[in-house]
Amino acid sequence: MADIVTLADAVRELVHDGDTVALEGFTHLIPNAAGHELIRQGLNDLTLVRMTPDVVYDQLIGMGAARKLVFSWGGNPGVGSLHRFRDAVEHDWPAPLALEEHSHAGMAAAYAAGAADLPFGLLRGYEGTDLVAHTRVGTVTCPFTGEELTAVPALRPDVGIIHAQQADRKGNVQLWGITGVQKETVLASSRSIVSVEEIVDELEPRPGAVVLPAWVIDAVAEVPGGARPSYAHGYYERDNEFYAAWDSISRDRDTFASWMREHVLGAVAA
Amino acid sequence: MADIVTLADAVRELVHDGDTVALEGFTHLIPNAAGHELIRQGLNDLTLVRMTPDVVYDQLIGMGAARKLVFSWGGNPGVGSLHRFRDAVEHDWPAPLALEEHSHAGMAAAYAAGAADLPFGLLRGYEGTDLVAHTRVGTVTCPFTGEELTAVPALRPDVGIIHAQQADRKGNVQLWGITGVQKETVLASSRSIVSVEEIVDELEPRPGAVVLPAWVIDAVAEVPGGARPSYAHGYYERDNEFYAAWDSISRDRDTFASWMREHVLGAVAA
Amino acid sequence: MTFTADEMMAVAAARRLTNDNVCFVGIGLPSVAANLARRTHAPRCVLVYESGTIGAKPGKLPLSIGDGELAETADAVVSVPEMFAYWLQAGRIDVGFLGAAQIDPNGNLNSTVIGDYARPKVRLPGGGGAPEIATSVADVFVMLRQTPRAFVERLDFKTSRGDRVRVVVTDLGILEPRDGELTLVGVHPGVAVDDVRAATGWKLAVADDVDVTAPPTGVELAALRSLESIVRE
Amino acid sequence: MTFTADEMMAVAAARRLTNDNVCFVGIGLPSVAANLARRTHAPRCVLVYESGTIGAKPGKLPLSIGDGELAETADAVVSVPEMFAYWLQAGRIDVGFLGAAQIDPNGNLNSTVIGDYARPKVRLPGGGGAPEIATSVADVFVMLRQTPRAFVERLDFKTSRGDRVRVVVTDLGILEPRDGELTLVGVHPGVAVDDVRAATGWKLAVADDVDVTAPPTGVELAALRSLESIVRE
Repeated sequence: MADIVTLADAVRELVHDGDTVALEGFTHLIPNAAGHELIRQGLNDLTLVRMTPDVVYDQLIGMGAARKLVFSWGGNPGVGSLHRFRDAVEHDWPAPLALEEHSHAGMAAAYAAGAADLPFGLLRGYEGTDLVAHTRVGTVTCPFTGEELTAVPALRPDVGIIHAQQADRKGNVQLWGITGVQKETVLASSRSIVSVEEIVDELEPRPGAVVLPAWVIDAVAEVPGGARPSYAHGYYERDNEFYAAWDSISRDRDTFASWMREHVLGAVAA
Repeated sequence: MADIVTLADAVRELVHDGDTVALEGFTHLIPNAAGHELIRQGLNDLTLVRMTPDVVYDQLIGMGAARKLVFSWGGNPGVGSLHRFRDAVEHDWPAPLALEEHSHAGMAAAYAAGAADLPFGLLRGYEGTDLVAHTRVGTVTCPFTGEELTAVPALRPDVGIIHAQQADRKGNVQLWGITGVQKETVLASSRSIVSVEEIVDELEPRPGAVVLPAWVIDAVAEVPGGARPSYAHGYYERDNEFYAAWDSISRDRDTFASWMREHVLGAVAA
Repeated sequence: MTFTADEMMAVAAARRLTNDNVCFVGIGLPSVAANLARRTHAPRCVLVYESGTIGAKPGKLPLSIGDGELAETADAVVSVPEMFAYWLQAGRIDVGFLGAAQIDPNGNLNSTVIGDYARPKVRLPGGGGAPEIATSVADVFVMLRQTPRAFVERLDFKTSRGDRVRVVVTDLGILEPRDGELTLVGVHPGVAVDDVRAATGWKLAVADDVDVTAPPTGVELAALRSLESIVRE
Repeated sequence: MTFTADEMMAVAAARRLTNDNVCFVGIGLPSVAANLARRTHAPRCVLVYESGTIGAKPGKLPLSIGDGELAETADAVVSVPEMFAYWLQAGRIDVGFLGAAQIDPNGNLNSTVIGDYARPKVRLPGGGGAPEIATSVADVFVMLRQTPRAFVERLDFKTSRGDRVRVVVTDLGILEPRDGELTLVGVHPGVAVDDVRAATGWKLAVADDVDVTAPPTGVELAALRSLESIVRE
């Protein structure tokens, strides 16, 4: 049953050095505030998981929190490269970053397998690509048709972290708009944290909403603006200027470090 | 792209003797009118597929339309047995009925596999039951953990038939309430027919709705009341008295036959 | 206050549920028991119906597992494939209620056929969700009326496995597995151990200390009757 | 009316789409081309974005594949696992646009690394949806600017397969596979075949009859510029 706590307490309680942590969001509802809290609490040696690692993962990687990244597309959407991610992969700065690279289809199937407590996800994929030689995939044979299919190991993060628009006072969570792979992230993870824009008396049913009952969530934290600079459908728009600005902030190690000191390390925990 | 036609034309055009046909619905939105149209058009030798065959399947079976039934629970919910189904299995009346029997979990995985164009669905299931010896299941081994899992052959009906609350004039379909396995039924089938309570100018987004775009549907037919005696959330309630009455109507072959003549064969096509 | 054997059965089963349970419910006796628990000592018990409704809080007793009110009052409604994969298979549901036509001494259940599978004497509805409920929940609670034809040494067909059956609540008493064999541990008021033996098709093991079930309280009976009086017609 | 090479490229790609297409769209040039097609000759072309939006009709050019307006204007929004399983893998999408950092003569693409995988010179964002788009849609349309560094004899990394690549639209011309090898079939106005040869890192095959692309019409250019002028800042 979800406890309603501060984000700082949720992270302190549920995330540990060395954990495999997935902070998911597909452009929308990216749990940026939670990522910053991981950085402020100095967590390290993390295996970070995300289909589309963007700015907040660039920050985690640039601050040396990550040992490994499991991902399928790592870039600054609509802008270009993630410079801290590149620096880690290309120059081991600030630390080497191991990669487990998949396709979107593979990651999505792996999360779904994790949510269903299956050991692998099944798809037609990866075939004829160089990814096969550099990642964890296998094959299974259909017992009916003899067709060989691709198997991806299920994703079972230690901690799944998402941001949603609302929770009620019992900790039931509702998100709507583009809901991506967030349900699967929570259900596939051993522990879960959901930051929300607001806690309301009652969740009003919404078209296209995903509702996660309180009893599959460990902690809910009210963090208004917790997805910024990404957006929260119905609350605020994406800060596209920040994403563009990140390109120059992150290009230089020192500029990056001083930006992080000022805007993340020095900030008050939510 | 969905054509908007009469139900009679849709069935005439898209369903043929010998086809594998799934009319799905989980208590809610059962396509009873479409089932009656299959009977009126004298279709036979059908393989009928449904997780929860109920009264309309009892009618199809009792009228001799089916050669085979693929199913997981065949009863009159809240009432008891399906007497025409029993008579077919126990006494070959009016014709022998081959069975391919699954569990709900297996059927659901098989529909999902069909919708995803995979040759089999993956689950932990059937294990240690006598079902294994009497149905089509196989095993696959996880290439990562060595665990042996159950494979069920994908369901790929020739025709999928569902009932929904609304379509718009382009043939986009929306259903809400308990939506069961209806999306998978349409997506897993080679051809599809959707009967709807009404055709509206614009689909208003609804909480919990499933929307199927027109381009995955072959035919949409406006059939108000097309789910009766089951219910259509927001339109009419389940006719529980009819389900109870079906028990005595269907118990006797002659009573059944005369009821069908009067209420189905003699009825005007929608 | 007088009560029927079926009422005692529903009350005894309801008592097994707690506020911490997430419970997979079928229609019939299990639905009565689970809804009774919610209206008495376990208001926070979460009811999950296989139609896809999670956290349903029906005001009336549903007649089918797909009643509209289950969707209207649920915390979330999911598709049937999602229900079986993400919720049941993933082990998120702790208690599953099952009924059956036959049960054997190991708690294995038959809801498929009486007689031979290919040419049965009685074709029953079939397993539905039972095969995977029986292996996915932590605790299986079985409810069925006790007769020698239902409690059989050897099933005509094994629809679901008995390993996770923790209790069998009947109209006569309560059985629990002891070293894998269902053993009489309780009788309902007014029922003798020999009555239960006579209603069992195998040589019934009986615990040393057979409890007598506490009769339904006034509160329980009132809640049960108000629930049943508003079953939809 | 004058126009840029990028404008010609967007227009030439847009012309390949028809009202009957269901098109998987990424951000950048493909999104420009697909939205341009919808605003000119193919208003009923269905746009699918991998974020889960089916039938999106954005009024502005989205800056990311997950822009809120895509969800607001879509016929349906589905989860990302459903998008890849039920929609892409199931073959419901006929056209997929892909970009890349490198392409080889067989239409294989690299969007993963320049240099060695373990210690790359340039770590690119990676494949994202590309590996399965390339094998699940009927027709892959590639858009990328033509330079000798992009058009290479041998990829540093094969991110996606080229078998279903039907056309490569560049800022200089149009290539199509002939017997499996990308062959120049068209040049944009003002571009010489030798210009394209010089911008290609392999010995470019040239069709016997190289078309000259019709320049953008006034309608096309106006639609394109109005689309781009309302890109969100």
